[in-house]
This record gives sequence, C-alpha cells and structure tokens, in this order.
Amino acid sequence: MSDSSTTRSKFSKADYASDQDVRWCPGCGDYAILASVQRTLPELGVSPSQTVFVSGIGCAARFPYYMNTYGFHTIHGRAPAVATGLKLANPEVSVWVVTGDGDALSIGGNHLLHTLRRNVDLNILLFNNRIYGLTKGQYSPTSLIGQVTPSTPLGSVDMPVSPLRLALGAGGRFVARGYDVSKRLPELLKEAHAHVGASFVEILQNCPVFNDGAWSDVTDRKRAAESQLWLESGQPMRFGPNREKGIRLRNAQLEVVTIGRDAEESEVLVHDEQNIGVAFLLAGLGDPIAFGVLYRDPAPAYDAAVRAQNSSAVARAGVGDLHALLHSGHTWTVE
Amino acid sequence: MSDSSTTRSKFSKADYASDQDVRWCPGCGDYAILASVQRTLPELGVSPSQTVFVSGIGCAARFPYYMNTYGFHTIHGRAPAVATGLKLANPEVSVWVVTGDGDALSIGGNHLLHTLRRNVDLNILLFNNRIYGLTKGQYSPTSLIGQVTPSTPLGSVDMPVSPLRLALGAGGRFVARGYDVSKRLPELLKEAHAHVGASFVEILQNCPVFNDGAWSDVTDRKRAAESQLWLESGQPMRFGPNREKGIRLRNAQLEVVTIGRDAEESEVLVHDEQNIGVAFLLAGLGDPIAFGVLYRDPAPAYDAAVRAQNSSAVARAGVGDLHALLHSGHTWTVE
Amino acid sequence: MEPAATQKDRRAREILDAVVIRFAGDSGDGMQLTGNQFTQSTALMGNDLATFPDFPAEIRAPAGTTYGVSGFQVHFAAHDVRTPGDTPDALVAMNPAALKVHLPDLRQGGLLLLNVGAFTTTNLNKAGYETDPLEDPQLDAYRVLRIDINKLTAAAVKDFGLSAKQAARCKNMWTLGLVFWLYDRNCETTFEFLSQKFRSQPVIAEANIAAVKAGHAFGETAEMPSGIGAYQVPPADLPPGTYRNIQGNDATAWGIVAGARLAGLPVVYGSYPITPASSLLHALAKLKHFDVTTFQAEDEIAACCAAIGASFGGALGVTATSGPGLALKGEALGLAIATELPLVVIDVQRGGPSTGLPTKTEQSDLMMAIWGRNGDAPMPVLAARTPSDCFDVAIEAVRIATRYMTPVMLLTDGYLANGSEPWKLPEVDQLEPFPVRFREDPEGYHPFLRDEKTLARPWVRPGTDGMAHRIGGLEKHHDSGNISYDPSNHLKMSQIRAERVARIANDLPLQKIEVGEEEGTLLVVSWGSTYGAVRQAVRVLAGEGCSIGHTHLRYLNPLPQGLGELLGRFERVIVPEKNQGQLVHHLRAQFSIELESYARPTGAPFRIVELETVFRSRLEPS
Amino acid sequence: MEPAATQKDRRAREILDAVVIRFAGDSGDGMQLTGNQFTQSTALMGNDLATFPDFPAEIRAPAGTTYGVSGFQVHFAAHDVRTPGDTPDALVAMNPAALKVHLPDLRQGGLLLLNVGAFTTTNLNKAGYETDPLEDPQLDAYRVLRIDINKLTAAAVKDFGLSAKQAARCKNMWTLGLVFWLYDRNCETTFEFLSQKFRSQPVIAEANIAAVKAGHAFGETAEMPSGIGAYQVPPADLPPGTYRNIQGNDATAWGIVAGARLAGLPVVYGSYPITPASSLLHALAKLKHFDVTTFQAEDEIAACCAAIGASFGGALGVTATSGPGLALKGEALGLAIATELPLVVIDVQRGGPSTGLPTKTEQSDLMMAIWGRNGDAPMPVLAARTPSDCFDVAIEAVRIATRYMTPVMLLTDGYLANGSEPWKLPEVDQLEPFPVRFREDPEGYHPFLRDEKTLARPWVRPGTDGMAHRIGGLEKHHDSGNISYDPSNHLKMSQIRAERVARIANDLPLQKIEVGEEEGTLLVVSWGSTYGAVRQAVRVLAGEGCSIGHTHLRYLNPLPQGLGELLGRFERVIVPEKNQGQLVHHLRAQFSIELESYARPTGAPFRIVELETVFRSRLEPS
Ligand SMILES: Cc1ncc(C[n+]2csc(CCOP(=O)(O)OP(=O)(O)O)c2C)c(N)n1
Ligand SMILES: Cc1ncc(C[n+]2csc(CCOP(=O)(O)OP(=O)(O)O)c2C)c(N)n1
Ligand code: SF4
Ligand code: SF4
Ligand SMILES: [Mg+2]
Ligand SMILES: [Mg+2]
Repeated sequence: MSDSSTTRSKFSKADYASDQDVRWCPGCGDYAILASVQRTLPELGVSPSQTVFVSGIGCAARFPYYMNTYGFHTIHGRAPAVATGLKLANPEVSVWVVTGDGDALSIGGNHLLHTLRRNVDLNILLFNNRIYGLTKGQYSPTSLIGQVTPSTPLGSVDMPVSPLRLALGAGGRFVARGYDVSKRLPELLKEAHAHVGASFVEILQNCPVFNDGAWSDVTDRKRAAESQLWLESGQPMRFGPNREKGIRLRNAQLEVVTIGRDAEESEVLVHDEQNIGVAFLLAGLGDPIAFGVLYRDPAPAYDAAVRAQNSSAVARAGVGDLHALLHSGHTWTVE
Repeated sequence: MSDSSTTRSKFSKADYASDQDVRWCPGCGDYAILASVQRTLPELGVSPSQTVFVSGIGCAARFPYYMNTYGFHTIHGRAPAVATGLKLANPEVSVWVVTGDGDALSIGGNHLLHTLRRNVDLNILLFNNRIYGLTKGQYSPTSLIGQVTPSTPLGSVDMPVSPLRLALGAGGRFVARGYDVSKRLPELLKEAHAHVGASFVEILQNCPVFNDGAWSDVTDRKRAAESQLWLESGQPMRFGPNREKGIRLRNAQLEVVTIGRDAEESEVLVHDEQNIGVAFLLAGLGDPIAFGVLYRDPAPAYDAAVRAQNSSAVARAGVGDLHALLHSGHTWTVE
Repeated sequence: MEPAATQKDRRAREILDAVVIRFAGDSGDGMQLTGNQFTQSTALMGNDLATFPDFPAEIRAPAGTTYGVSGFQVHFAAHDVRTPGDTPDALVAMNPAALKVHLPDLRQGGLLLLNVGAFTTTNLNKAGYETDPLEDPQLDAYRVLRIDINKLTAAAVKDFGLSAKQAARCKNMWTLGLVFWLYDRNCETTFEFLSQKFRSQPVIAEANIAAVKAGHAFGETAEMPSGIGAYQVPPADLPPGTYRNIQGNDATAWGIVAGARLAGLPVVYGSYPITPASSLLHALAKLKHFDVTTFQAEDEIAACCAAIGASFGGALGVTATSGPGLALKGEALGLAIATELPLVVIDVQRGGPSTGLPTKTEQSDLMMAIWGRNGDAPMPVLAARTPSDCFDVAIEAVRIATRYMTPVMLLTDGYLANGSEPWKLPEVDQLEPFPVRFREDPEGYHPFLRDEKTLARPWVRPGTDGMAHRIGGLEKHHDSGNISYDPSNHLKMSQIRAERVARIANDLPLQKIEVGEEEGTLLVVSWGSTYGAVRQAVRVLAGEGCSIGHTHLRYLNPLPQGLGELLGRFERVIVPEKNQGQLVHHLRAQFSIELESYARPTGAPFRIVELETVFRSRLEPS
Repeated sequence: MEPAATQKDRRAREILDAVVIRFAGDSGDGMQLTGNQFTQSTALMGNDLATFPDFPAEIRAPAGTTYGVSGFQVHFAAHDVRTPGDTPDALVAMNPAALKVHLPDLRQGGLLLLNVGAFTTTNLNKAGYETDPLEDPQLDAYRVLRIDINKLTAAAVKDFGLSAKQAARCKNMWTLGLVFWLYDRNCETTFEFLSQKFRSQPVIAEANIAAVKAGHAFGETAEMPSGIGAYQVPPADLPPGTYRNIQGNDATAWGIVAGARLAGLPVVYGSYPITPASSLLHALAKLKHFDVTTFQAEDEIAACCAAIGASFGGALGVTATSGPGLALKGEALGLAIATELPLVVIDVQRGGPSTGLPTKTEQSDLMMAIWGRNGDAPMPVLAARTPSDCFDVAIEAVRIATRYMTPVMLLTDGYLANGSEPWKLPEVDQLEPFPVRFREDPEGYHPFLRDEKTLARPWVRPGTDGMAHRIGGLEKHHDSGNISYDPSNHLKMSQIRAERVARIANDLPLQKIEVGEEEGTLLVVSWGSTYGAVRQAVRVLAGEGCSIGHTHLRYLNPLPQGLGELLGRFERVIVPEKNQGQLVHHLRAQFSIELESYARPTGAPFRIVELETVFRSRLEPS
C-alpha cells in the first residue's frame, strides 16, 4: 500500500483511481475530465498520498470519491475556504479544488473571490455546465438569458457572469480555460499545478441530461478550428482551419481579422500572459472563445506568506514559552 | 407631514435629514458623504417617502438612521439581497444601498457581485475606508499589504481587492469613483441615480480613528491635481495642475504622459464610457487615481425584466384564477 | 365511468380491498412516470390512495446499477388510505438491480412481475448477482410472472419506424398496460397524457399508446400462471366533492398563493434550489400570473434576505429550503424577528446531519426551527401532516405571519413533498379572507406601536406619504422604536417578543384526539408526516378494543391549548418520531410529565405494522 | 511593596473592606485606560478584584453626548471578590454626560468626583441638561468633590510644550493620580506603563507622568471637603502563588494555545471580527511563535470552514464568533459533526436577537449552541464562569475535541470577555498532557473505525503514506465509511453520533454543590458568567443560616452525572439566567422535575442584591 517516492518512483493512472463506482450519468462530460486528471497526476511527481481533492456539493463535487487520494467532499460552495484552512495547516500537500458553476459562482462566489485575491496555493477546477446538475436542472449564474429551466419556465432574465472575468476582477493571477473532452486539458492541468498561488481553470463541461449541447457551438469537432482560439505565450493569436484568422487589438477592443484580407500578419496580437487588460478582453470574447492560459502573473502565495510571517515571529521571539506568556506583563506574588 | 408632490413640489436638504443625532466619530469622512447625499436628493425630484436607504452593518451602515426617508439597517453584508427583494416587491421606490468595504467586499462580496451581474436597479454606495471601523480597526479586503492592525500585528499579507475591478469583473454596468469630501460627489450621485440598473459608486472615505490618512495621498488638496484623474465622457484624459498630463493607451496598457514632452495632445486617450477594457485598466490605475464614471453601458434592469415577464404571464394566461388552478389537470367527482 | 376490462374478464376478477404496488426499474426506465400514470387512473376510478416515490441521490447513475434504481409505490383501496403502504403486494422489477433492491420488501406470496428480457449477464453483473436470480428457489415464495417485456414491446411498436432506443423506451408503457389490466384500471387518462406530452412527436405518442394497448391485450389474452388472476378494487366511499391527486410541494405552493390572495398581497418568493424543496420553486415559477414573483437567489441567505426585503416593501415574503439551507438562514430570520416583519419560511426536511441523505425523509429540523437563531428569538412553527394538508397549513402560516407581524416556520419533509394523495378540493370562495391593512395614517405613528391584542406592530409600505421610518436589527425602544441599549427596555422587548408568539395559542383550535379513546392507557403524540402511519396503527389497535388514543400536532410553537390536559388523561404517552427524539424533548420541557420517545431516523417513513407492534407492546401490562 | 502614600496620610486613612469605583467620561477621555491602570496597581497591591468595562456601541460618538459615554468599574477588596460590584461607592464623572448616565447607579452617600471644568454650557446642552446639575440639590445625597481637572491638568503639564489638545489628553492621568491617592494605591506601574506606551514620544510620557503626580499631590495637599477622607483597602488573604490580572478573551486565547500544546498540535484559528469576540483574534495574532496561525476570513462561514479544513489537515482548527456569526456557522458545524473532526467553536455571547445589543452581555445562545444545526447533530457544549476560568475551559474543550473527535462549543460572553480578575497562575508543566496520536498504520484502516470506549474515529493527517481516504457530509456506512443511504445504517449512525457525545459524561467530574447546603430548601442552578453573582448571593444567604445551595454547570451538553440526583435533594430549584429561560428549558426536558426560571435578559450582569432578594423570597414559606 505504500506509495512514498522511496519505495516507488512512478505512479500510473490506476494509482489515482479509487475503488468506487463512478456515478455520473452516462455521457456526462465529467467522465472525460476525470480521465484527464487521472492521466495527468502521475506526471506531476506528486504521490496520491500527497494529493488532496476538496469539493463542495454538486455533480462535479463528487469528484474526490473517484480519486485514490485524500479527499474531502464538503458543503455547498465552501470548498475554497476548507481548502484554505487545509493548506494553512498542511502546506506540503498538493491541493485541488473541484467545483461547479453553481457551487463556485452562486453560493460560493465570495469564497472563490477571496481565495483568488489572497492567492492561496490551490488548483481550482470549475466544471462549467451552465446548469445545476445535481438538483435537476435549474439555471445557474452562467446560464444564458432566455434559458428555459424548471425555475425559469418563461426563460431566465439574469445576466450571466463570465467566470474568467470575475476571476480577473477578483485579482486572480492564473486564469485559464479548457473543456471536458479537450486533448489539451492535461497540459492546462500541468500548468495550473506548476503555478504557485491560486490557479483558476474553467472547464467547459457538457451535461447531457439537463443542458445538452450548451457548449457544442464551441467544442464541436467540426467547428473547433473556427470557434476555439488557443493561446500560446509569445505567439500570435491565430485560429481557423488554416490558421488564417487572427485577433487584432484596436482601441482597447479585440477584433477578429482574416489575415491577408483585413489585416497584415504582423497586426495579429501576440499573446502576453501578463497583460491583464488583454486578458480581460479575451475572457469576454464570444466567438471564437479563448482557451489556454489567458493570464499568468505569479506573486507570493498567501499560505507561504503566512508561514514566513509565523517563522519570522519565531525568529524574533523564539519558540513560544507558555510559562513566559502567562507571566508576561504585571504579576505579583502572594506568599 | 405630507410630502407628496401634489402638496409640495420641492424638497430641501432638511427634508431628508432625520431627527437622530449623528453618531460617527468627529472628523469621520462619513459626515461629508451624508451632507452630499442630503444635498443631492432634493435635486432628484424623488420625495423622501419615495426613497429608501438599505444598509448592512458597520459605521457606514448607520447611514439610514440619519435620513428622513424609509430605511432598513439590516445585517452584515446582506443589504444588496434585502434591497433586491424590496425592489421586486416595490418597484416605485428609489433604493439606495449604503455599505462599507467590509460589509460589501468581505462578508457581502457574493451578494454584491450577483446584484451587479443581475443589474438590479439600485444605487450602491460603498464607503471605502480600507478598514473595519465599527469593530475597531481590523484590516479589510481593501487594506494594503503590510498594514498593521489588531488582527495583523506583523502586517497584512492579504492582497487587497480593487472594488471597481471586481465590479467590472462581475458585470457591473455603471462603475464610478468619488471621495468623501469631494465637491464633485453630488454630481456622481446624480449620475448614479439617473442610471437605470445597478449603479456602483466607490467613495474613498477617511476613518480618522483607525486608518487616518489612508487616502490622503489622493485626496490631499495640494496634491489633488496631480493625483486625481477626473474622467469626462468624450473628453481627453488630462490632469495635473495645468492639465499638462494625460493618459495614453499603448499595448492595452495605460501610460501617464506629459503632453508636449512625451506625447502629442492627440495621443491622449479620450474617455469612452462604454469601453470596458479601458475601464478595467482605469480601475487599476494607482497614480493618478481615476474618478468619475469609469464605465457606463446601460442594459435592462433585472427587476424591470422580472416585472415584464410577470406581466407577459398575465397577458398570456389572464390574472390567475385560484379555482381554476386547483381544478387544473385531472379531477374527478365523488357523488 | 366504464371500466376498461371486458365483461368476460370482470366475471373472473377477484375483489380486493386494498393493494400496494411498487414499480421499480432503472432511473432511465421511466418508473416515476409509470407510477404517476397508474396513480392518475386509479384516482379517477374513485379509490383512495397514497403514493411514495423513492429515487436515487444520483441524477442518473449508470444504467443497471443498484444505486441507479428508482421506485414508485402506490397504495390504493376501497376504503380510506393514510399511507403509501408498508409492504408491497405487487412488485414490478424492470431489471435485475430493481429486483435486488426491492425484493426484500415484497410480502411473502406477493405478485412479482419480472421483465426477464433485462436479465442479461451484463445486467446481472452490474446488479452484483453472482448467480441467476431467476433460478433462485427463493422466488418460489412469490407469485412470479416472467415476461420478456423488451421483446414484446419491440413487437408492439415495430410498425412505427422507431429507432431501437426509442422503441425500448416504450417498455414502461407496455408494463403499465399490463398492470392496468391486472387491476382493472382505465387506460384513457394515459392515452390523453401521451398524446399531450408528445404532441410535437405524434409517432412517439402513437407508439407509446400502442405499447399500453399491447400490454393490456397481453393480460386479456395470455395464459397466466396459476395463482395469478385479475383483480378489482372497488371505489372507496369518499366524501362527496371534486377531487384531484396532489403532491405535497404543489399543495404548499398553492397554499401560499391562496394565503396571499386571502391576505390581499403579492408574493415574492426567494429561494435557492435544494432537494427536496426545489419543486416548490418550480411550482411557483409557473404561477407568475398569480402576482407571484420568484427569485432564484445566489444562496439561501440572499433568498431569505430578499424575502425579508420584500416584506419590508409590502409584499408577502416567502422563502423555502431544506435543512442545510435553513441552517444558513438563522441570522436573517433573527432580523425578521427583530424587525417584526411577516415572512413564511418553509423547511422541507431531509435526512441529516450535514448533507446527510438528501433524497430521504426525516423530521430532524424541529429543534433548529424552534431554536436555531442567536439571542432569544422566538418564532411560530407549524407542520403539515399529509400532502394535501400542506395547502391548509401554508394558508395558516400566511395568516399568522400577517396577523402577528412575525416570521413563521412551516415544516414539511421529503415524504410529503414528493408523496401524493387524492385531495377533495376546497371551495375557493369559501376560504376565510384575512386582508392586510397597511397603516397609512401618520398621526401618532411610530414603527413599534402595537396592537393591544396581537401585539403586532403596524405594517407600512415604503412609498406611503409621510410615514418614512427606519427599522433594523439593533434593539429598539418599546415606546419610540429608536435604538435603545437600556437594560430594562431590552428585558421588556424580550418579553414582548416571547409574549407575541405565545399569544398565538389563543387563536388556535384546542388540541383534540384524532382517533381512538379520549382517555385511557396509551396516548400517541405525533407531528408532521408520520400522521398517516400513526393514525392507522392507532385505528387498528383501537378497533381491536385497545385503550389507545392519537393526537397530532399541527402547531409546534406555541403549543396549542389543551395539550397538557390531554397528556394527563392517559397513563402512558409515547412520541414516535423520525428523528432522535426532538418533539419529545420539547414536550418534556413544557410539561412535567413522563413521555416515552420512539425515535427512528432511518430516512424512510414509518410502517404501520412497526408502529402497531410498538404501541401494542406499550399496552400490555409490563 | 511600599505604598505610595506618606506616613502622615496613612495615619488619617480610613480602612475599608471593599470599594467599587466607576470611572466614566467621554469615549475620547481614556476611561478604559484609566480603569485598567487603577486595576493593575490594585492587583499588585494584593487586593482581590473584578472589573467591568462598559463602552458604547458607537466607536467614538460625538464628544459630550450621553451615548458617547464610556465607563469602567472596578471592585476591589480585602477579601475575595466575585463580581465587579453592584453599585459604585465612588463615581468619577469627567463630563456632564457621564454624570447624567451614571449618577443613578451611585449609592446614596457615595463619593462623587466631578470634573467641573467640563461643565460648560455646550457640554450641558449636549448631555441634555436643561439646568446646571452642579446646582441640583439632588447632589446633596452624595459626597461631592468638585475639581476643575481641565485647568489643573493644564497647569501640571504646561512646561512640556504640548499643544492644548495634547495637554487636555492628560486629564485622565491627573484624575488617576488623585484616585490613587484617595485609595492609597501605588503609582509606579502606571509610570512604567506610560514610559513604555509613549517610548517614541518621551515628552508625552513625561507630561502624563507629571499629571499623575500632580493629581496625587493634589490629594496630599489640598483641603478636602468634609466627609471625604483618604482610604485604605488592605490586601486580601489570597492563596499563595503568582498572580496576574486577566481578561476573559485573553484567558480563552491562552487556554487554546495551552490546550494545543498539551495535545501536541499546531493551531489554525479562523475568525471574522465581531464584537465582543474580536479581541480573541487580536490576542492569538500576537502568538504566531506558539505555532498559531490566524486567518481573518471573509466571513464566519469561511472562518469555520477553514478551521474544519485545518482539522482535516491535522491541526487544531479553532473558530470564534458571537451570536450572529454562530447563526451563520450552523451548516459548517454539521459538516464537522458528520465527518467527526475535532474543532473548537467559541461563542462570545452578546445581546440578541439579530444585531441586538452588540456591546452588552447575554446568555441567550445556549439553545442555538445545542440545537442550531440541521438534522440530529449533537455536539458537546461547555461554558466558562469567570475571566480566568476561560483558560481552563478552553483547555478542556481542546481535550474533548481531540479525544472524542468532535467539534466542541465553548460559550463565554461579553461580560467575561472584557471583564478581568486576578488569576493565580497555574504551573504550566503540571498541566496534564493529552497528546494526539495520528493514525499511520494502513492495516485494517477505514476512516470510520471507532475506538470502543470513546467511539472516536482515527485521525489521519493527509500526506501520510498509504492512508488516502475520502470523507464528506453524506451519510456513510458505519462499517466501511463509504456513502450509504441504507435506513438501518442511518439509524445506527444517528445513534452512534448521539452516544459519542453522551459518553463524554463518563469522563467528567460529578456535579457538586459550590457553596451552601448539600440539601435543603432551595437549590440555585447557574451556568456561565452569572457564577460570581449567584455564588455571592447564595453565600450571603447561607451565611445567614438559610437552607440554600448553589451548583454551577460547566458542561451543558452532555449534562454531568450526579446533577439529577442533586436537583432531587432540594425542595425548590431556581435557575437564574441572562436570557428568557434557556437552561431551565433544557433541564426540564432532561429531568421530570419542577424548576423555576428567573429570566432576566437585560444586557447587564446580575447584581448580587437582586439575586439575594429573589432567593430570599423563595426561601420564605409561601
Ligand atoms: C446549502 C445548500 N444549498 C443547496 C444545496 C443543493 N445543491 C446541491 S448541488 C447544487 C448546485 C449544483 O450545481 P453546480 O455547482 O453547477 O454543479 P453540477 O451539479 O452542475 O456539477 C445545489 C443548489 C445544497 N446541497 N446545500
Ligand atoms: C454576521 C456578523 N459578523 C460580523 C459582524 C461584526 N462587524 C460589524 S461591522 C463589521 C465590519 C465593518 O467594516 P466596514 O464594512 O468596512 O464598515 P466601516 O465600519 O468601516 O464603515 C464587522 C466585521 C457583524 N455585525 N455581523
Ligand atoms: S446531471 Fe448532468 S452534470 Fe450531473 S452527472 Fe448527469 S450529466 Fe453530469
Ligand atoms: S471608526 Fe472610523 S469610520 Fe467609524 S465612525 Fe469613527 S471615524 Fe468614521
Ligand atoms: Mg453546474
Ligand atoms: Mg470600512
């Protein structure tokens, strides 16, 4: 049963899969994400015992049960807060948060935003199926206006929120997007893991039961080249079946151009992961949709700063002496 | 006591002041804001009886008691949610939410973000003193790194959040900034009132007791011309004692230029209130700080859309008939 | 109404007094729909009935697994029915997993309808069978009907040009047709339903109708194994009136609408989805033309706060949730109490603690409902007893909230929410109105002036001329409404808040015996959804001549007048509950009397026989 | 230690047994600091004492208003002291508003020290005086000392070159000097304190010291009005040992640190500021070198969840709040209960409901502490009785949490949090350790295996090799820890959760009589911070020969063994509480016995005489 690196140097996908039957609906996008995660973790050099998955409540949030790592299926919306405490208590473990669009953005929006601004060293995966799956299909904060659901029989009138814009607005320093069946998802997971601080990855996910095809315009293989803009640091933002299209920045607005027709190749914007203004615009781009790392600008992680401050307190005052504490300040003796 | 427009056509500042003694500390910035509000309301053509102030908990949140309007001093962080329900129930009244940086951004962050994205027709005034005043001076989500407070004796290690960036990230459609003793605050309040949908105004506020001078770099009269960039729609972004400085947009980044020296006059960015990318950059600008309306892009208000949907339901199905409802579907008769 | 069975069949039919059928199959097999159709037809045929759906926590667990099994039980009879029945007389198992999960519940000798077409090796494996259960001699204890429903359905719909998948989806309707025949039900309502449901796909509608007919015809023509006959359950002798079948959450939703009408108020309903409360939101969202605004909030706190804001604004604020959500609303409810605003809070209880058993029923939020707020923060608490009672209790909650200017808690549970029963429809125009009168007269007004009798403060709609005022969660002076930290004032206000809730008891009916003896050996005290099972168990024992009575509490706080006296009239008192003994704790604190607890939080409703056994043992001299 | 007073003075000094002084002034007048300095000196002089600060809810309300008045009461004696005293013997009023607010409390004939320099027309107006109170014959009922402290202070510090504002700020120190002289206190600790506090502004330090000296000298030299002398309160006969003065919140913080040391765990403290709990966060934030991590969370839910996450991570998770915050933590506490993780939850109670009376004390969260969660969700509840007892109870909370793998609720209140008393310091190395042993052996492990005796499950630190496991809020199988919706398993788990908490009682001391008779006419049962006043009142009556006893509960859930028996030994039982009768309700539910409630939620602590009167009336034959 031992999995320490001394006794075993490499792990396989199977080492990360628990013995529990996976209970998502047939065809759920969560299966593909689970497979990507289980495939990626062995490559990170972190043993299952050094890995923790924390989740809230929802279909997505069942994730930890399927991982043969430490896992905590907490309560609705609170996973980032639980994970923050865990990371403060136990800095050595690698902590992943798995959450849904309802869990993270509706009830849990506040914890998400504070975790991002504090920059706690967590990898946060938001499975966005634009619906409340587990409670049988009510609209979520990412559902579109007009969406008919059991709670909006005449269509939703709530403006949806953009998870990535919200993350950037909150001060997130690693903001990325992928989708359930994407081959490039493992790559993104690796980047998220490598980033120290809060890494936020929105994963577009299909819920075939309650919101089938919510993302098919974007993820459909046939349209993928047209509808997906994959960002690469330092590379021009190009897409299209023949990479003939590009993104141009004008007046602080992004424009889609056809190279050679509307614009020169040199006018195509080169992706700078540290440009937050462009990242904010990319996050709002609708057609194509931007994938990959939109923004990455590392800063010290909160938990590390806390530990450093605790250590500096010890350095200054020595390891706390309880007797001395009780006797600090004015005392007197009765004989 | 009657104040309906039939009996009285104009109100004065005094009509909006309640008989309660104002209980803020001497020198508190809240006094100036209160005065601005009481001075502005008579000019809006809304009677005291048609006006409601809703607040959470904090020094700022005492505001409603000092207004001779309807008022609801609710619980910590929840004012936007209470105000949303009020607006749904009672669309005719003009609803103002008064909140602090702790109330709105810490415990209440989620309600704020959802109220903004839904675009509920409220005027939200956030008094940002970068501190928890009422609980005696702990750091808040807008306090700076390193700030020493009773809860951070060795200095804060939390990255502060930018209220305006957060508001833009959440989908806010009217995002503005002013400060407590500013002469231009009444003007901003009027703009906020005129905007239909959620209007969000950050008001920099001095707390002389727990965070004195937190904003003095910006608000100090002597430095004001250097440190304040007041935005005017359609006007170039200029500032400085002789308006000799300007803002230039380059590579989706804002640069401060001295006109004539670093840049031509024509290179100075002209303020377009609907350019969200620029607004996001302006929100993050540190020196100078941007004041005025950073972003304004009206869209239908949530409460109006809800009402319209309710009306369309009546139009479609007639005013609900309880007897018919009970007898809908399969019924049978026992004789 | 002409029964569907032919004359020839009817001659042979065995007359039964009551039947409990359970339909069980994969989540994807459409068992809830099948059960509902059977219920609908049975209701129209004049039987009394009760139903109990039981679905998995997973949305649609992988096909064929035991945790993906979905069940629907219906109990119908020629007499009045109080529960969905203890043990099924008949079990329909659409696949091996359904057999595995539900066979233990089938009564010995019960009818077992098996879709043998689904008993493939794969399915047997998924269900965790190591040997073929069809070969198991254990089955000899039942009357087994083995039919390859898959094949027969395929044959029945082959002319409609459906895909194999579409054709297979008709098998529940084939099964329903057969069961209709077995119990002599009319198929017409189902035909109508199918035509309506698939009106945009008429071929599907016709194929399903053909499947029902084929199943029915199979019963009429096929040779049945010995021991399996055709049955008839004559109509029950129900009070005259117009009836419909109703689920608890629909009844609650409609009761809220009716209550608001009687009060003359619009409704603002703030809610965040949560099992098993979500269908309340769904029901109310369909009633926008009833002056109902539904607000799906970002969380339970916002939902409650928005409802409070709406009440402040002059509407009836309503919020509903289940246990985990109620645990979040405590602080906001304190605000409603401190500001004395009307509000209806509905808790559709489920198994706890924490996330617990989301799709199972429990009564374990009672003490949280009474006490779960900071400070001395009393509020009235009511509970519904049956699905249709939810309607009446919801109206009562609105009445108390508006008359006493107080939040009111209404407890139901998963069993009531999803269960159904026939409901004799009330005459809407004979419901007693209780119109709210907003104060509009500024003369002598302050927000905490009180009505002498009810201690209610005046309700003023913002926007009313000359009545501007401020309220909030800080303590206020009893005589001016201004903020006050004065010790004697706080004492006084604390007492007023308690007294205002206590006085509601003056306005409630005296507590009575439901069934059984008025005094004697054993009194059973129940509350909430255990009503039916308790009443039935007591009725059986009382019928046997036992000295037993039953009283049922609709009002948990304040407790109704007459209860103490009633408790004193019996030698022993037992309180059966679906929790660890919460009502009994509450009663013990109020009455210095010995009370026995029968505490069974299992996630499942009580069985009548279980209670019978327990009560019987308490009646024997010990 | 050499008293500061000269030989000449001491000759004249009247010896007093006990004195209660109240310092009152504007929020900006520094009354808390003055009171604390007086306390510090008094403690060092060997008196027993207790203090009670009373500050306004507003941070610093406009100067001169009555709601801006801040008070600090200290009770010190030559014998042991249990409360801060009922009515002051001496009142220091720094301005008219302070006089207006506090004069009603001063005992007839008490000493009244008035800063007449502040009795300007403006200040009289602000305080709402229409006529000059200095002229009011009502003052004749007191021994009044009228001094223009403003002027004398200005004179005393004039050589330091301070601004007028700075000079004025020294007036509290001048006053302190005079009061030091009146009661024969030593000034040295204050001199040290001032030098330390203003070490970066030595001129300010010296000016303040000069002010103290001037005030003191004024006492020594000035002619006092008749009836005002100099007093002496000899040291109390306290048990030998080293003492310090301690406030309740500091004691709680240190108790948590000590408990974690004894358990061998680091602390992660998650909290969101709230009066009167915030100073716990402040105290712990200073103790980072004690392996304490403090996390100021975005709200109470996050604070509690982070503490739970920390406990899951292998640290001692601790969270603290007051009532409104506890109302928000209910759902998260359910998670800690369901996952059986240790956690200490501290509720520093204040006046409710809702925002209520934030700076006032109350005991009204007891029932919420016991019941305020969805489902059957039992957790142990403890309460501290005095400021220093907070230390012991905090250690006990850590012990129970880690030994039984359960969240533990610790109740204190605003009165304990801010009040102080001398504390005989325990020998740190004689505290009994209770080291936690994390499970590291994968053999036969599953997360819900239980210790036979305590029913505690094993605690595993994530990162431990080969022990990966998942926990969560869904119901789990008692024997595998896997998710289970099985009815009989849920019943079993519900019973185990109850039993685990119930068994803690086996581990607690037998309930005893604190003071008074072991059996007889009247038993007084108290809990929490009313301890001192109740004990004192019972002691007085028992001293008079009344048949009265006092028992005090540290453990509210489970209740300690022996309590039922104890209640039975008295004819009558009364339960005085600072709420509407919550403990009495809880006890009535447990014991079928008649209990009388004396419920007084006023925001202020009990007075001894009030309780004496109540108890006496219950002792008289009725
Ligand atoms: C406090 C609380 N409120 C509500 C719920 C009910 N609930 C469970 S999951 C969920 C939303 C799920 O949506 P999402 O997070 O998008 O996850 P998905 O199921 O779509 O993966 C809700 C409302 C709950 N469990 N707890
Ligand atoms: C549920 C709850 N938690 C905590 C508090 C305590 N509290 C009151 S106001 C406040 C923060 C105030 O800060 P801010 O919103 O910035 O307002 P300010 O006082 O600075 O104007 C806190 C933490 C409370 N009243 N209720
Ligand atoms: S409901 Fe949707 S999200 Fe949930 S498991 Fe099923 S397919 Fe996946
Ligand atoms: S504490 Fe600060 S914010 Fe609060 S009233 Fe005083 S000065 Fe104003
Ligand atoms: Mg979702
Ligand atoms: Mg603030």
